Amino acid sequence: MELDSLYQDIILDHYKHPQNKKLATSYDAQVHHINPSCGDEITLNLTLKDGLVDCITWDGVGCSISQASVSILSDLLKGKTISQAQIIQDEFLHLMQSKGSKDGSAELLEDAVALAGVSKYPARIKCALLGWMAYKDAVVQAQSK
Amino acid sequence: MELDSLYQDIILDHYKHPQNKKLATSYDAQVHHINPSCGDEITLNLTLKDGLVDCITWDGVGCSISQASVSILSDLLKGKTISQAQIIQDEFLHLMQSKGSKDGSAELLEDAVALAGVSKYPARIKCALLGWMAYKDAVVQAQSK
Amino acid sequence: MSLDALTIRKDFPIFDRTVRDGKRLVYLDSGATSQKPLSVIDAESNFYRFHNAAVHRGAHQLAEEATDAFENAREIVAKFIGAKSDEIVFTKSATESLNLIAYAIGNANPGNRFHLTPSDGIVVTEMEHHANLIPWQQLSQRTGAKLSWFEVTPEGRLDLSNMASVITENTKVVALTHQSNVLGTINPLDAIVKRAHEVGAVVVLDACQSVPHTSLNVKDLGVDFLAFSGHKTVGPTGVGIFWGKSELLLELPPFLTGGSMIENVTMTSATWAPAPKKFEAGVPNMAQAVGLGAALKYLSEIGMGSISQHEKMLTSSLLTQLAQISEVKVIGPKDMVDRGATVSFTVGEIHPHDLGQYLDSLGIAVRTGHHCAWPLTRKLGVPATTRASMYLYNTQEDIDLLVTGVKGAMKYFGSK
Amino acid sequence: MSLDALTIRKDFPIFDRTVRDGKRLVYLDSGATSQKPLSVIDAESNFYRFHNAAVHRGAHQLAEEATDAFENAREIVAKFIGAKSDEIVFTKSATESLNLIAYAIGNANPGNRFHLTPSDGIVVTEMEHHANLIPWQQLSQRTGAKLSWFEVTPEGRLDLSNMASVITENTKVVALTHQSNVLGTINPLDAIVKRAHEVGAVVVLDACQSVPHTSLNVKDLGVDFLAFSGHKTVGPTGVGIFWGKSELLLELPPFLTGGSMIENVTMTSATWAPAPKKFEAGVPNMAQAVGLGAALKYLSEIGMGSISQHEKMLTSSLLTQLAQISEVKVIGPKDMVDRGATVSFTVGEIHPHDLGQYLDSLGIAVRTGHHCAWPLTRKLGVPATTRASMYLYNTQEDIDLLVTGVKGAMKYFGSK
Ligand SMILES: Cc1ncc(COP(=O)(O)O)c(C=O)c1O
Ligand SMILES: Cc1ncc(COP(=O)(O)O)c(C=O)c1O
Repeated sequence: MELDSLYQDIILDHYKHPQNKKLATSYDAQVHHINPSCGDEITLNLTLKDGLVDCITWDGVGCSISQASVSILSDLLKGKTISQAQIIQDEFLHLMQSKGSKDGSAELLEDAVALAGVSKYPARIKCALLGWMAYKDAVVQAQSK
Repeated sequence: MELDSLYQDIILDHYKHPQNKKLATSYDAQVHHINPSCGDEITLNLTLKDGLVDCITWDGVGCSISQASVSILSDLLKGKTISQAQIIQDEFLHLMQSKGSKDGSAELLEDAVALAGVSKYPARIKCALLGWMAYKDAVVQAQSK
Repeated sequence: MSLDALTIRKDFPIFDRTVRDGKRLVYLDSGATSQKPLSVIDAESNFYRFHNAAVHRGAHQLAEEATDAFENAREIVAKFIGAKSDEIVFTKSATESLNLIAYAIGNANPGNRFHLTPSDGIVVTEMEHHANLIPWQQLSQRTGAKLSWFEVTPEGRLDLSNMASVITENTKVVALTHQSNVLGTINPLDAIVKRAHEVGAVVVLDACQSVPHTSLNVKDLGVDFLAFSGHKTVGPTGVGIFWGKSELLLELPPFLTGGSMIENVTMTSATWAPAPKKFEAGVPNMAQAVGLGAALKYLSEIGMGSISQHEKMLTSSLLTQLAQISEVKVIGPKDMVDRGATVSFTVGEIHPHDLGQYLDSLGIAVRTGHHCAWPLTRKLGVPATTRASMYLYNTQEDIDLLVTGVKGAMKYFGSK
Repeated sequence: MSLDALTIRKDFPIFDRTVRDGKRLVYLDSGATSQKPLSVIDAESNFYRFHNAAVHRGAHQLAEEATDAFENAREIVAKFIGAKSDEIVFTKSATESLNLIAYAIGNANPGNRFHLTPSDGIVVTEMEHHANLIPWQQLSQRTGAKLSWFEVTPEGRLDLSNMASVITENTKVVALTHQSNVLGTINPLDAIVKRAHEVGAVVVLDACQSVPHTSLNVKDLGVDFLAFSGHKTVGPTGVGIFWGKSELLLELPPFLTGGSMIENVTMTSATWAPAPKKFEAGVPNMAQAVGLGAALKYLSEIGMGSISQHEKMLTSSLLTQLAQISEVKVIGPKDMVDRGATVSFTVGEIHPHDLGQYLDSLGIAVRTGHHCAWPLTRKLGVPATTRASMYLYNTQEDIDLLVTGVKGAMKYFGSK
């Protein structure tokens, strides 16, 4: 079923068992992002340490894609250097814009390649990107502190 | 030529030799009407006396239809009682709205029947009515003095 | 009186296509926009093919014909809602119509009956579409007039228990929706109109979700202004209607300014033509107005009564079937009293987006999200819902397929 | 490079019909509105037939396709005028676009760079269409900002001799037309843009009469905002374009408010989506936007260079022939320097309305009157003129027939 390319097991797994979904009480930056076309919301707390992503925690409501995507992100980027994280972000963005023509680098994206199918559903790309945009904002804020 | 039904000789005659086209210095009411879609303008001075239309004078710029129509009106209504004038007005309005289906009462309208052809040209009806609307306004103003 | 949706579908070319690899299109998103019958598509095309010219502006034959077609459409619209022709203003959408009213009121100078000050009040409801909420928020901010609102009960009805304290002596405008685009609730107007008029306020009705579905007459409704969109009423996109009572249009200042709406213009000042021209600046959306005329003619020929009745039948079936699925929660009226053919619901823990995507894979088009009525969905504790909205071309089979689809989704997301 | 108008006419279905008892349609009123090629009519129809759904709102296939078609049209428009996609806003008309800018500026609060006070100034010109004059008069009245203007010389050119005293240190907005819809005059922008930017003012260009006729790039023009209408550029009615520089759209407040233009909404407040959505409230004129995309594609394929050149040839011929009739007075530039394919004139004592009617009886469509630029025609001492405006589908024969018609009218009204 075509739909299975969108709803891969990994995604539904993250959706049902979200990682790091509990806002840390201390953080360098807290951002709140909304997807205005559907109402999905994410709050993301970020802590940096010595040029590394030390901790990403979040809370939110939304569809499986938006929630799984931020869950995956919170696992994936933790412990990476900020510039490594940037490279991963760029790769993810490219994947989302690929209209189903790319698989994405499994080396870079790990679990996030499971989101490749989203790129075939234009209306859902924003869902997948919600957490990533929040993270992007948070880094800028945390760094400018 | 179809166009001749619009531009009858009487109309072009009145256009070239307008009647009462010189504003009287005293009047009961003065009105200024504009056709905003083309810029035609008419100023009309009206004097009533003992329930009669005593004097209609006017000045203006505009197409042959608008100018001839007010010229004919100024001749036609002079000396009529206000209520006779009202009947003539109504007949003229009906004629204009007839889409070419009526000839108009020659007894009532006299020279103004020459304007019958206008009713076939919807964009020109307003031209023909400009002076008549001005007169209508002027009567109301003059009577309420 | 009864309507054969299968025959009606033949009038709508879009149903000749399939979606998602050959699936029949089950279109249950008419609340967002309706599909168009061939007669509407042709009316728009034929305007361009045969009569295209700027209305009211030329003395040539095409301009005469275009003007005729345009003004004829105005008469059709007037007749459709029981109004006078020169009370009908063509806008681009209901959104523009509602903004028009709010901005025009904001343009009123002291002395004009519409002039607002900080001691005045504007009343809306908690179930408004953003298009009938934000323009009033903005007007409130511009003028200082206080914005207040009727709340919505957990059942999805307006709470009118505090009518007298919401609509006060200071209220100048009461703006509300005729039928909720989320819940399907049809609001009772009589008491609101009565109270509003008692205190000298005007009533603005957002009729986007009622005009397409029911026979309605502005005189009977008693409201002062009304707005609806062409594209939801089997008409073209890019056209909406603003209606107002003649005597109010006389005093209401214009909104958009420019060509054709003037009486006289100098470099420093301008005066206005009478309505409707006063509110129609520029070369209008002529082909779309003509298309809307064809749309309302199409609906009239089928009969608004038959359409309502058909929709009731479908809604009742959907509500009954959904009630049998324990995971499904209908948001809004669960019975058929004062409700239209719009049904919002949630299904267990399945997010509406995911449900909508699943249904889409079966060829079923619904809408998911807050439906541009975010304060309402938040108030009811459901940031997002799935909405099925029915129209004359929907069949019993469409409803059955939706219900089967919902059950399928429960399996799909539950088993994984 | 040269264009065969006879072949091009075959793309426009309206030329298959005749007017006034079998006469060939000689359409010289494209300045009011242009005719539409079949590809535009079909693009609009096909949107309804195959892809109709509310853009940006649904997760179903039709909504995806509709969004694609709509956003693709935005890209075509952007490319056509050398802009970025998200700088392109779909409106219903140039009139709406210009009102949008004026109202949005009026919505700016203190602190916003667009905020106007009575010590600020707005500059227009004497040759503006009402659509680019009255919105500024109104903004001036609402904010107290002073309205001033460049005058027009008897030759129909802008008098820029007093540039520094018209555009002053206090000027915040300079709004002018690229090409006069009455005179055909093309205004020199460089000096005006330079001076405006020197004093920190933004330049608003009414490009209604230039975009359809010439290749143009917003970056080269250097202006800040631009407006044009779809229906004058072989596109559908009911669609216009508002373009603004990204960094300015960021700060410009919204105009119409409602669905799809928001970021977050509560009962008392709302925040805005980024441009272009911020300026596109409600379900947009989707089919018309798609039609406009098809229109610009059609023009691009023919080549704007060829179109300009063809129009120059016709205009030059018309001016030459009219110069030979002593009773004819051309209003505006009599030579080919900086002028477009719009020629206004008077013929002896014959009133333009009568002339237009006579020409119409021959199948020739021109426009007569003040052309929605009443202050201009008054200034030039001609309350009304007859205007012929040419486009890609006009032929040398059209011009010759017009000239013959003018001579015929002189006989008709002279002899009578
Ligand atoms: C120069 C100019 N500006 C503005 C407009 C207004 O355009 P629209 O009526 O399409 O809104 C026109 C045409 O009518 C025009 O020629
Ligand atoms: C109740 C209601 N009001 C207003 C609107 C706005 O209509 P449009 O988007 O056509 O302007 C809609 C639909 O989107 C609606 O459902």
